[in-house]
Amino acid sequence: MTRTLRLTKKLSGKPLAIVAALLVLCLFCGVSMAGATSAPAPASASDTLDASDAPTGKVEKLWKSTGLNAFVEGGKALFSDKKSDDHQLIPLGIGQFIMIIVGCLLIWLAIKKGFEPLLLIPIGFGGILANVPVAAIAGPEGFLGLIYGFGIQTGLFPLLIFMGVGAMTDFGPLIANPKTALLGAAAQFGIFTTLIGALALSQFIPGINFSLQDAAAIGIIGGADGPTAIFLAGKLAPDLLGAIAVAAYSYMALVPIIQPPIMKFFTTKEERGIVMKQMRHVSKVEKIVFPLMVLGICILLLPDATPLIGMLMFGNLLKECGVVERLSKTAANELINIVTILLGLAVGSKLAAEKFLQLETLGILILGLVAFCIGTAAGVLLAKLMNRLSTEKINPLIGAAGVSAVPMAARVVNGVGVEENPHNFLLMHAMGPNVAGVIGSAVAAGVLLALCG
Amino acid sequence: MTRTLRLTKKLSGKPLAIVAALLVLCLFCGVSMAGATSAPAPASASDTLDASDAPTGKVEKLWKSTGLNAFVEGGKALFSDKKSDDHQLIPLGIGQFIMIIVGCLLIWLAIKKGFEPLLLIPIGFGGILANVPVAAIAGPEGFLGLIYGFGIQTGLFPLLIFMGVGAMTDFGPLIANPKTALLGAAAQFGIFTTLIGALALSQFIPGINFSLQDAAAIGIIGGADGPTAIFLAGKLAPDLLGAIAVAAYSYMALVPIIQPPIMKFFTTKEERGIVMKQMRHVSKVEKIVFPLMVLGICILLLPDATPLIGMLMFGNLLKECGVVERLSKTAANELINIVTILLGLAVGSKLAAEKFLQLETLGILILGLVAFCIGTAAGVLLAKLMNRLSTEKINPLIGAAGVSAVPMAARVVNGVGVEENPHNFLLMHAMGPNVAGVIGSAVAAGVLLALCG
Amino acid sequence: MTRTLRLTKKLSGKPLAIVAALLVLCLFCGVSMAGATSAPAPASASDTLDASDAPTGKVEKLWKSTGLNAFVEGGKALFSDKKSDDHQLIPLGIGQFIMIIVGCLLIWLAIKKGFEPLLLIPIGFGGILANVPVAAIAGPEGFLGLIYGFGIQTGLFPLLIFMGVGAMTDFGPLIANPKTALLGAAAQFGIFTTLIGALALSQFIPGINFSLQDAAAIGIIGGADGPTAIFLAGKLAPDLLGAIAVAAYSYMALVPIIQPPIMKFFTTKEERGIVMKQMRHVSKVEKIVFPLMVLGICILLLPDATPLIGMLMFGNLLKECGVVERLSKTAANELINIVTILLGLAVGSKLAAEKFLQLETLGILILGLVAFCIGTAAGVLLAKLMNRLSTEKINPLIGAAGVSAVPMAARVVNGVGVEENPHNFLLMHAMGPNVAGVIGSAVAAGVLLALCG
Amino acid sequence: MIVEGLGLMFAGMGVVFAFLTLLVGAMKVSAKVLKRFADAETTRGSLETTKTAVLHQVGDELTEIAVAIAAVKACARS
Amino acid sequence: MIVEGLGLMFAGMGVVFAFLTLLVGAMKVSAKVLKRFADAETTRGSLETTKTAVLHQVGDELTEIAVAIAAVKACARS
Amino acid sequence: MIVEGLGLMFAGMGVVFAFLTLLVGAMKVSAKVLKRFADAETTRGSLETTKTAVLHQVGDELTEIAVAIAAVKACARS
Ligand code: NA
Ligand code: NA
Ligand code: NA
Repeated sequence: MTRTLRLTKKLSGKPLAIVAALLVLCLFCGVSMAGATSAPAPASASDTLDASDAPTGKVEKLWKSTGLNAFVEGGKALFSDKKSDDHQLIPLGIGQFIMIIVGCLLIWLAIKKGFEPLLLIPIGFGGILANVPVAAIAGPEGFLGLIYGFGIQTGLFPLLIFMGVGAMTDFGPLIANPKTALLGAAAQFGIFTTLIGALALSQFIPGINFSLQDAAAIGIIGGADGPTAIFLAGKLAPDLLGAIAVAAYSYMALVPIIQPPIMKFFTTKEERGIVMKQMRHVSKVEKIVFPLMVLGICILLLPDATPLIGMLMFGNLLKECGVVERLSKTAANELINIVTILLGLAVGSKLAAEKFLQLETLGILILGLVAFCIGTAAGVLLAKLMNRLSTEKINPLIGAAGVSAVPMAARVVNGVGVEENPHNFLLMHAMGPNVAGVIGSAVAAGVLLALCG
Repeated sequence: MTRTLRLTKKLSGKPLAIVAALLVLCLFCGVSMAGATSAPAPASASDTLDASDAPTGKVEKLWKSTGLNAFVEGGKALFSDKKSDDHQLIPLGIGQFIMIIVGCLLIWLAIKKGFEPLLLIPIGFGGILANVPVAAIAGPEGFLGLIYGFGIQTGLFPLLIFMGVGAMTDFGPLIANPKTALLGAAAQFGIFTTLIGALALSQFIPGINFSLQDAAAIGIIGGADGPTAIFLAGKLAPDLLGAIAVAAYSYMALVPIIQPPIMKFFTTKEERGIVMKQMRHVSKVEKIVFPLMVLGICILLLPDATPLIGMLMFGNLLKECGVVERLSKTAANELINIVTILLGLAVGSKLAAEKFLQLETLGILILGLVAFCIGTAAGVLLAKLMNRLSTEKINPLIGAAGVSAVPMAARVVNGVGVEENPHNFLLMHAMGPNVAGVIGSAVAAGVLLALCG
Repeated sequence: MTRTLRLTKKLSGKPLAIVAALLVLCLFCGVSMAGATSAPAPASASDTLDASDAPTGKVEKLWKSTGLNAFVEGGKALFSDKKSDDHQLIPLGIGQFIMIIVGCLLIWLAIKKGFEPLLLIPIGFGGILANVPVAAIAGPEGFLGLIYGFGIQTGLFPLLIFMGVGAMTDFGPLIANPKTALLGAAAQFGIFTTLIGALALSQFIPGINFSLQDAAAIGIIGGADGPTAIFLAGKLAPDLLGAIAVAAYSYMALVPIIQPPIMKFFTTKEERGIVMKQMRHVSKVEKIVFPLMVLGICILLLPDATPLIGMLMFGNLLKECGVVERLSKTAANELINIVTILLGLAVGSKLAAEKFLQLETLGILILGLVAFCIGTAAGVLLAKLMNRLSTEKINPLIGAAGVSAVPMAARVVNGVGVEENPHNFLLMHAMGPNVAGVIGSAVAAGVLLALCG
Repeated sequence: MIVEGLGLMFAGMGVVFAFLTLLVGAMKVSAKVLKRFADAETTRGSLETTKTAVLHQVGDELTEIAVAIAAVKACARS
Repeated sequence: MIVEGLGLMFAGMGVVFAFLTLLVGAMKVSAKVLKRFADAETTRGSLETTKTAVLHQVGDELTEIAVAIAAVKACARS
Repeated sequence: MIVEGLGLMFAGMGVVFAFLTLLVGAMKVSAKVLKRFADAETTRGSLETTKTAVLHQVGDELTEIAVAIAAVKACARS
């Protein structure tokens, strides 16, 4: 008591100090009170305040409910009991602290570096919330856990996002130049090589144990399509969902850095300079028939892909039919925004330390990068092959846009093309393989669901 | 192998052909691979790839997962086993194929003919998705099934739509001319005659077996109010929901074709030419009190109708009170749009072949048409009766607007009126019975819920 | 029959009378029909129409399903069986009638007096719906009950509202003048005195029995923050939720009446006239770092408050980061509007008579008022104390804004300040304690959750 | 079951007519009761009319702009 | 398990290529079938072009306003 | 139970003050640390001010239209 008074005098004139003193006083009184009441504590309160028997009851309970304590306990565990550490790389407290830093890093990348902020800010923030000690926000009773169960476990959120993407996508460039669809197919090669890579890692590196389902979910990162990756990972490998989503969106954001060197390595200067002829006009009725056609092929060939392809095409039909503008605008704006916020937070809930801080996450990150590179190369190489066999040349750079990552990949293609020839605008030509890549990765997801699901 | 090579050579210069060859090669290799690996298949994969024992394992599994196979199997069934056909008009594969065509037809009607596109496009698309073989999208685990369970089984979606309708409806014309409310009551006669018609069909035609609940749900088509029909059918006859919703919205779209002949048949040239005096101004406070008044009567007389009437009046109160514009705008725009998309898809999930391709559906379509006709006639006839007994004449055409179908029916009345006398604008006068019809059919739904539910 | 005919004749010329006659006729025929059919009633219908054995079957069933009957039965009960009345102040029928009046009163206050209409209109309407007899709309199967279970029991709706509030709040004035945060802390004193008051009432007044959880939930009314109050009450005292929410929003609306006398009582004329120097400019990066900083402190000190504080800060980060405008706009507009509608209705469902018409509600209302007054006084007094100890004077009026009630309390401060000195605009200075009060009450809610939850 | 349906029809139409007849009565009563509110509103309403008039004036101003441009053009030509 | 992965790869790439090759074919067929619709649309399209032209004219009118103001100013100065 | 409530009050107010006091400290520290960012921003901010100025100019132009119309009217009258 004396000490707090002296403190007050000494720092007089600074309100902050007074308040600090008040604070200490409050806590001190709280302790005394709790101690005083501990003896005649009524029965009805005993279950809610079970620690109030000890003199320092309430304060102790409060301290135990702080995050500081949780982190410190976690830190202590690091040095003391090594034997319970077998199935866990690092103790929980420290792990959660690291994951909070990771969440902040994602947010920083999103804001400062422009890494897919629409997704990475919610995912990063969700990751921080999921790693708050004590609160268990990402647990099955926590609100992030509830949103996850409602929206991602059921597959609903990725499907609604896909509907919105459909309502924003113009398939005109693809319809105008159908054969570019094949480039969107070739770029899915990255998915399957990564799948094999994951199985190989699993076989040769002791700490990594991916099942076939896990490998399939990891491979889909190479599809460069966020909702598809989240949908498939939610079905095949929920535990890896956080790492897969983060990898997918991070690499999608890194497309301008990852792709150009590969594109340049596989093409000659002449090839990069090829000028493509202007596209034909696509009629409204073709655009309306297109989504139904894709859906029809999907039903015939691969019903397991219909949820994804179907919702994409439903969104696109709403947009192109021209008679339900209020629905297509809502699907492409308010609805997709709401779902994006909730989806991002829910995905972030899978960044809980005990799931994320594993050697396997490192494997996923490396494999995802490889998938992107192979997909890019495959697209470019098929474009070169097609040029060999056809008289009507296409610029092989547009093959790189087949990895999806709409519209970033197409923009990168345009940028590399303009670098070579300032008057060669490839953007619209690259949109063809780009949107075909979205269909292609959804089809690949369907195959993986059908064969591994 | 040789064959694919020859094919490649022959079609050289056409990239499509090369790709086709690659494709065959891929599939062939896939078969070989799967065959090669079948013997040493690890245990962990055996459950996911159970068909991999046979040499053609993966390809066979893939083929079995295609929709083509499902349709073909269904087709085969048509000619082979007739005896399992007892409880099903046509085999599933063919039925699903037919229903996909029906879905496309609905979409075509919506886009090309303008049949209530806001609902029929989602319903049609949902119908296609629900009939995709293998995927079971409309099953209890499928996403359409989940949306159905969440939004329609609980009655939530129709109620939210009704709230939005309330927030878009102006009851002013009804308040200005109260007695037109009776026309909205008379037009509900169609509901109950149809109910009896359904029971009669059930009794006299062998293939049709409607319970009292089914008959009540079918009757509500005559209410010409989509959300009310979906709400009641979801409670009383979920299996018939698809057919009832499609019938309700189709006939609402057909109002301009169905109603005019009936209106003309029951009225003389003089009656159609009656000019109604201009409406009085309705004060803001009357408009605010109105929804509470309707709710009050509903509580006193028919609590079972309060969910429907209550939400309609809640939306209207939000609109009229003038102090919560942001809520009323959201209810009338974003919220109703989002719910319309989801409701449409979920209703479409009830267009699954095994439920829809029944003789009963045909009965529902015919009865729905009869209900519309009788409702129209009843409205017109009550208007004529009221003219007999009152000195202040009303144009009997506006009785036809009592079937709801807001605002289509009122527009049709206006059209027929203008045809007779180019200076006689009945639109606002017809809005009175029109919005009263919405209340009337919700009340009728409440009675049916109370007595048959 | 004769009587109705005579009636018809007498009132001929008035269509209303004819319709009334028709109506009586209809009902009479309905009775006769039901009587006639009662003997050969088919088995399949007997379960749905169990009352149809008696001659007056259908009409009796209909009468029993009216609200009029329910109210009357409730009224009868008032005078007859007093002994079943032990655990209930007034019989259900009358209670529901009273609660419907209360609901109308809330709507009237919202529309006419401008009492937080965005919340009180949905709450009032939900209250009316919850008290509709027979329909059980607020029951676990009713649609209000479902919305409640989905959104409030889980805490989801208040958290989403908090996110929207974060996306609308500018913490700039607080960052520019950090020490005003302490005023937002002081004002939470009302919460804890009210908590003690509730416990005292519980001990000394026989009809009132608040548990510690109940008392904590009541105390939070003093936080003057709607979503926080609903969140905490939903966790600690769901039965009191209705009364607590109504009290919180009512007193928030009454801030301009409650606060000024207290503010004037505790300050001198000179103090009220203190002019504060203009605020410094707050950089964008400070505003971005702020939400993460608050979240960090929350994690360290009080993880139990992270759902609330976390979502508030998530919304704010979306707003301030500047790269996800479409998400922040959706969070602050469409999403918060949709959730407000549903939250209001669901909160209203807790205005069911059997829960609300208790002596305890009166206690809650009185305690809430006391909480507001004490919070206001505490804020003003701490401001005066800070002036004693610091050379840089602050206007003690801004302490009153610490109770939250954003932005009403800050506006009231500005009004009282301008009254004293017409050139002294305190609005921006009062926003600092005002937004700090939001954080403060969320922290207090976290403490109560941690120690009583 | 058909006869039962007839019973439902009479009961149903009875309630529907009862409901809407009550509503007609309620609307007539409320119209009379609320008349003075309406009168009070009219006074305010006239203010709003003034506002609308102002808006119309703004619309007119756009026309005026067109007129002005035409005039200036005419000037320029002359 | 890796060999199994190779099987998945061939099957998967096969289906992806099959799907998109079919789509290419379907698009080519539909382009031919729907050509007359497209022609019909073009006629309507020209109408829309007219509309756009009208819009441009409106844009021009705004320019005209600026011109008018400049002229008036010039007048006022002179 | 009331005494228990007092305990809750002291603990609660303690945490609330601790929280917001820590926040005050953190805000002060961050204000100092982030000052150079703020300075960098100011430079960019001046650019934005220019933009706003341009916007104001647009607003002025609307006023100018009104002026122009008045002038034309005056012309017409004279
Ligand atoms: Na892709
Ligand atoms: Na109707
Ligand atoms: Na507060």
